Amino acid sequence: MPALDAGALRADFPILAQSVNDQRLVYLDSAATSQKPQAVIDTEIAFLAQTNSAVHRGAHTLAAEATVLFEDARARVAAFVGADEEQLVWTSGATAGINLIAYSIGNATVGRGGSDARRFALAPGDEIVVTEAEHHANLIPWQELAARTGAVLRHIPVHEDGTLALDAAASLISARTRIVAFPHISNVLGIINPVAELVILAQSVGALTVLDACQSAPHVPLDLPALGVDLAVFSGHKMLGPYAIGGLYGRAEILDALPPFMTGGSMITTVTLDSADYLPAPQRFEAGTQPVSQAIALAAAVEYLDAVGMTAIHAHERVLERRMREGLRRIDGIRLLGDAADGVDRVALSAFEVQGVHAHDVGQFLDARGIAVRVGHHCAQPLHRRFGMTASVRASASLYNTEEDIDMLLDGVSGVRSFFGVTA
Amino acid sequence: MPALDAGALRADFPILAQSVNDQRLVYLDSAATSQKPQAVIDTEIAFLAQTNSAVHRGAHTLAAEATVLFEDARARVAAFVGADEEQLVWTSGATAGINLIAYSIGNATVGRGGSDARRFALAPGDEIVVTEAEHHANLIPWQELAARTGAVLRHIPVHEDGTLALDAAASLISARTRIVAFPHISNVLGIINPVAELVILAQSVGALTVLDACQSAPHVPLDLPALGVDLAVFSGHKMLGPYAIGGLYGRAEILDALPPFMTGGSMITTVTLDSADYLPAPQRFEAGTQPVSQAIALAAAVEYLDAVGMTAIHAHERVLERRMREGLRRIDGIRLLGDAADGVDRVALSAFEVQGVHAHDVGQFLDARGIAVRVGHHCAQPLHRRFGMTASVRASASLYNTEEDIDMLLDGVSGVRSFFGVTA
Amino acid sequence: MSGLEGLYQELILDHSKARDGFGLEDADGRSADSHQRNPICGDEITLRVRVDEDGAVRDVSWEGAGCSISQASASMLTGLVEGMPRTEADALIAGFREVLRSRGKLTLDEDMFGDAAALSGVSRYTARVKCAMLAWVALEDGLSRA
Amino acid sequence: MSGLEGLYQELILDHSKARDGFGLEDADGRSADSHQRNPICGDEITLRVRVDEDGAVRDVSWEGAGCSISQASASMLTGLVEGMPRTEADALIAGFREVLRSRGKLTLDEDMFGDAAALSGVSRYTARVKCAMLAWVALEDGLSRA
Ligand SMILES: Cc1ncc(COP(=O)(O)O)c(C=O)c1O
Ligand SMILES: Cc1ncc(COP(=O)(O)O)c(C=O)c1O
Repeated sequence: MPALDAGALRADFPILAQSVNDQRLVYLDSAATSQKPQAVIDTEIAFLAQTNSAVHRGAHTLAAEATVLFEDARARVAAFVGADEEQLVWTSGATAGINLIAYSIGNATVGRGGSDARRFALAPGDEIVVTEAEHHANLIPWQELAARTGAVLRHIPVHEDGTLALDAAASLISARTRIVAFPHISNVLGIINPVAELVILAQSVGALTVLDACQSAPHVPLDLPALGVDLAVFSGHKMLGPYAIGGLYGRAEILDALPPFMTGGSMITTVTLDSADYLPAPQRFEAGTQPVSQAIALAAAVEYLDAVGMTAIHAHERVLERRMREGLRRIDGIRLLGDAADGVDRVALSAFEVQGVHAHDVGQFLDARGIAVRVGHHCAQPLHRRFGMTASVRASASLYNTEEDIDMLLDGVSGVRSFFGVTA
Repeated sequence: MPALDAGALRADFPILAQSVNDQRLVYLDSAATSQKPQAVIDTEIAFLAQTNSAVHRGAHTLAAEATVLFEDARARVAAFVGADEEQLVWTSGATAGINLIAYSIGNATVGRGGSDARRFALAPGDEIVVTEAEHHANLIPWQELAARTGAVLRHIPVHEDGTLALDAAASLISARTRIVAFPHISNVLGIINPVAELVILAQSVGALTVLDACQSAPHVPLDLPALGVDLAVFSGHKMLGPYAIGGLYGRAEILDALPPFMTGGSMITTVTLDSADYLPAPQRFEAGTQPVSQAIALAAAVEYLDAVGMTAIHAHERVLERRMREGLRRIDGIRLLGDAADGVDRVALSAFEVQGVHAHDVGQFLDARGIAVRVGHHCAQPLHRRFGMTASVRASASLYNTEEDIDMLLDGVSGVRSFFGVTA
Repeated sequence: MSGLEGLYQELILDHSKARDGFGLEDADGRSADSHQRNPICGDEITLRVRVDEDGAVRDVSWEGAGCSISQASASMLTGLVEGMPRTEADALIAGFREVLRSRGKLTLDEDMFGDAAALSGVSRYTARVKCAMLAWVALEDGLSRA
Repeated sequence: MSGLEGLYQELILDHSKARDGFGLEDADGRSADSHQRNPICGDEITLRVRVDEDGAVRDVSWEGAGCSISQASASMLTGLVEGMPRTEADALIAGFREVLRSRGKLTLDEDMFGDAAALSGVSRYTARVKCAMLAWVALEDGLSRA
């Protein structure tokens, strides 16, 4: 038995009391965006109704209080991923975080930044390595960076069972490799990738490592410094927090050397009409008014996650994962994407197709029963192509899902083919 | 008498009921960030507690409802600035909007985008014209773009009275000028700049116009297509809306031709491991999960502004403006920045110095009386330098400020010099 | 589950399997192709149409994969516009779009839309409107180029 | 307004006008300069310090503009560290920083900090801590390079 009582936690999430199509809402789309506990909503409202004011810019009482709350939130969220506050840059989300890194490296390549930025400059023929399992957010920014700099993009293949081809990675990552970017957990496969192995490969050739921690932050205990990556990104809205906020973690030495990305107010020391001097990290990367109320609410979200306990959450989701996967395997005509052996550690997320029925139709059928899943390519077209599909159905659970939710999903999926008149 | 009863409106803003240092809060820092009416807060909560779900990505009921609310919000906010929904790109704020434009032009310069993006490419020696009155957000991104492309940055000077030197602009803007970027209203001077004249000058040489509408959107009726600018930006948090959301307006022809800035999910049609095809605007510029609840709440904010009426708001703020300025002129040892003649149209914002007392000390003194003003360079160092200062005190009012608020400010400022022992 | 059965009427499920017009006809000088894609699910359609000398729409044929709504919609469209004057087809497409975007407020007239009138229910499912529109957008685009 | 008078004690207002140490002394081989800036208000200070052969801090002098807190703090610091062993000055700066960052929880000991103890109140004004620290950061930086 897991130490977590998901049935009790549900009461903290107002939306889960909704009924959808006259059915109890079974929300299995947390990999797209998570639901928010009342504590997170209340924290943001309290800020807006009592303290709201511009941070880092005013001497008046509200401004000073807001600044303290905002910086405390940074320390809190940094601690959640095992980091120090100076190692956490606020972004508007994971996509913005990866773009920040890619543009900053692009800027270093055209000579921006100080002398310590030179080490990031790319030369034509330099290689950037990603995986075949990327979310578009960790793929297209690197394609664009490659196109701007003449670097070459390469990719680590995915085995039929969804695990990364580490042997191929070992030969792909070479002296020409400058950047290795990969997901901690793919949003389609749900498998926890071997970060340590990839970091060792990258470090052995002096390449920069970039971890997409979007799908791990809400589900597994995270210690980014211990993982040894140089940079990592995550999104608030996937981890019980608000939209429009995310974090970029970086080793201090890396953040301090990277040139700015967006420029504007609050990231400078001296500005003349012709040029500007920049503050150190993290402020250097935080141009303009920051997502203040969202940062403070995200701190409340990680507070909530920590109170439940990330170890308990992972254990609970493992139970759900096994129930979901074993159940799906038993249903006729189901093909799971990346159905790795049971020993492989994963989160409670399964993408699958129902043979003979389009994913959209499956989703619609489940929706009529109050079950919310996601259908489509989940921003991972290359991965779907690798499995010979254009779209799949994805069910993804979180701490607030119960075994009953999984059973309702399985029951629903069992009825799909007969409704659409597909015979086995 | 203005048609607007600010005393009554105050009740809609929960924070204004706060007391600060045992005094009633007199919030005169709206140019930094505005306060939010309960209706805006409630709209965002209702979405999070009832509909929250990923937009543009799911077929389930909540996702569909969320998508409708999100796209309706786009149409609503676009209408507020006189535009169509396809002309409005969501950004995380004005700073992000200007960076988007500058990076997109930088991308066009290195050959990214379609053949119609070529027209934006900059060549060494091409000129970008800004004003001496820029907020750093509308200055540094252009400095960086110039540094990356070899373009040259020039600036339109500001007269001692705060008005732009239009005669100088006419000779500065030449056949070499490719971009003219300027504020509708400077956040230090409060003067409404002559947009029409600058647009004519820019159009006569075929230059792109970029308007920083941050300080006009909450205070004056805005019709961006009628103003004739090519692109414009504004920030939600300055116009009664949430943090982390803003708008980029663009003429359709311009938006469709500009290359993407950030890349990732939801802005593509087909993605392979090596390259991606992009959606048309506005989606092309909206990579990753969008600020969904914030967009919906921003629509509620412009709904609120429109219900009060932008014409009534401007009329009310004109009354406050005159009272503030005339009152400040009467106090010994006050020097106003950009004290233009009374005929010049402006918003209720004054920046000033109290001779012999540092701005920080003035702000602290006022704060003890519950009066929140901003002190510092207000992200406009070059403008302060032009007036021979490093910092000033800025009082900025909004629709919820009363004449009594202004009188309390004036009373407070009158007492500063004697408290700090400065003799006239 | 009346909602679901309202959306997936027998007629729709039947058309989604029958797929009238499936398989591209040979191209000639009077035919035009249109390729359309639904960026959300990656579904695509290639539709070919000829316009006669007298301005009549002829020989709509198509290929592609997609959900039952998109397949049924393409199938229903095929027979409906055969022989119709091009201007009338354009008006039909505009009318179809208006109803589908009405969020359940309008319904498709059976006399005018034939089997396709069964797609009325889709308009209440905003996320599925793109599926139903895919073939119609392809026809509109094809006609503009034929 | 007891809060305000707690912050702006007579001693602070006096020092902000007297400005002990204002005006840079001539530089020599044993002196080092530090230039510091408060990015929020643009205030700056240039501080010069010499370290004797025996390791004693000598002749702190400074120039710059700023609010009364920053000017008073620089003025108070000047006399306080004159002749102090460098290591002791470093410890003093660390102690000052700790109190100022304590958000009103700690106070500066008068025996140790002399007139500068009047700056204790600043620690409750988080936005002003940088003002009070400016000269001390400059001294710390100068000592590390002298
Ligand atoms: C005139 C002007 N432009 C740009 C900005 C930047 O806006 P934001 O910080 O919301 O990105 C501001 C506000 O700080 C402003 O007043
Ligand atoms: C693995 C992964 N990476 C990146 C992203 C992008 O995150 P966001 O859309 O919040 O920027 C997502 C979510 O959509 C994801 O699942």
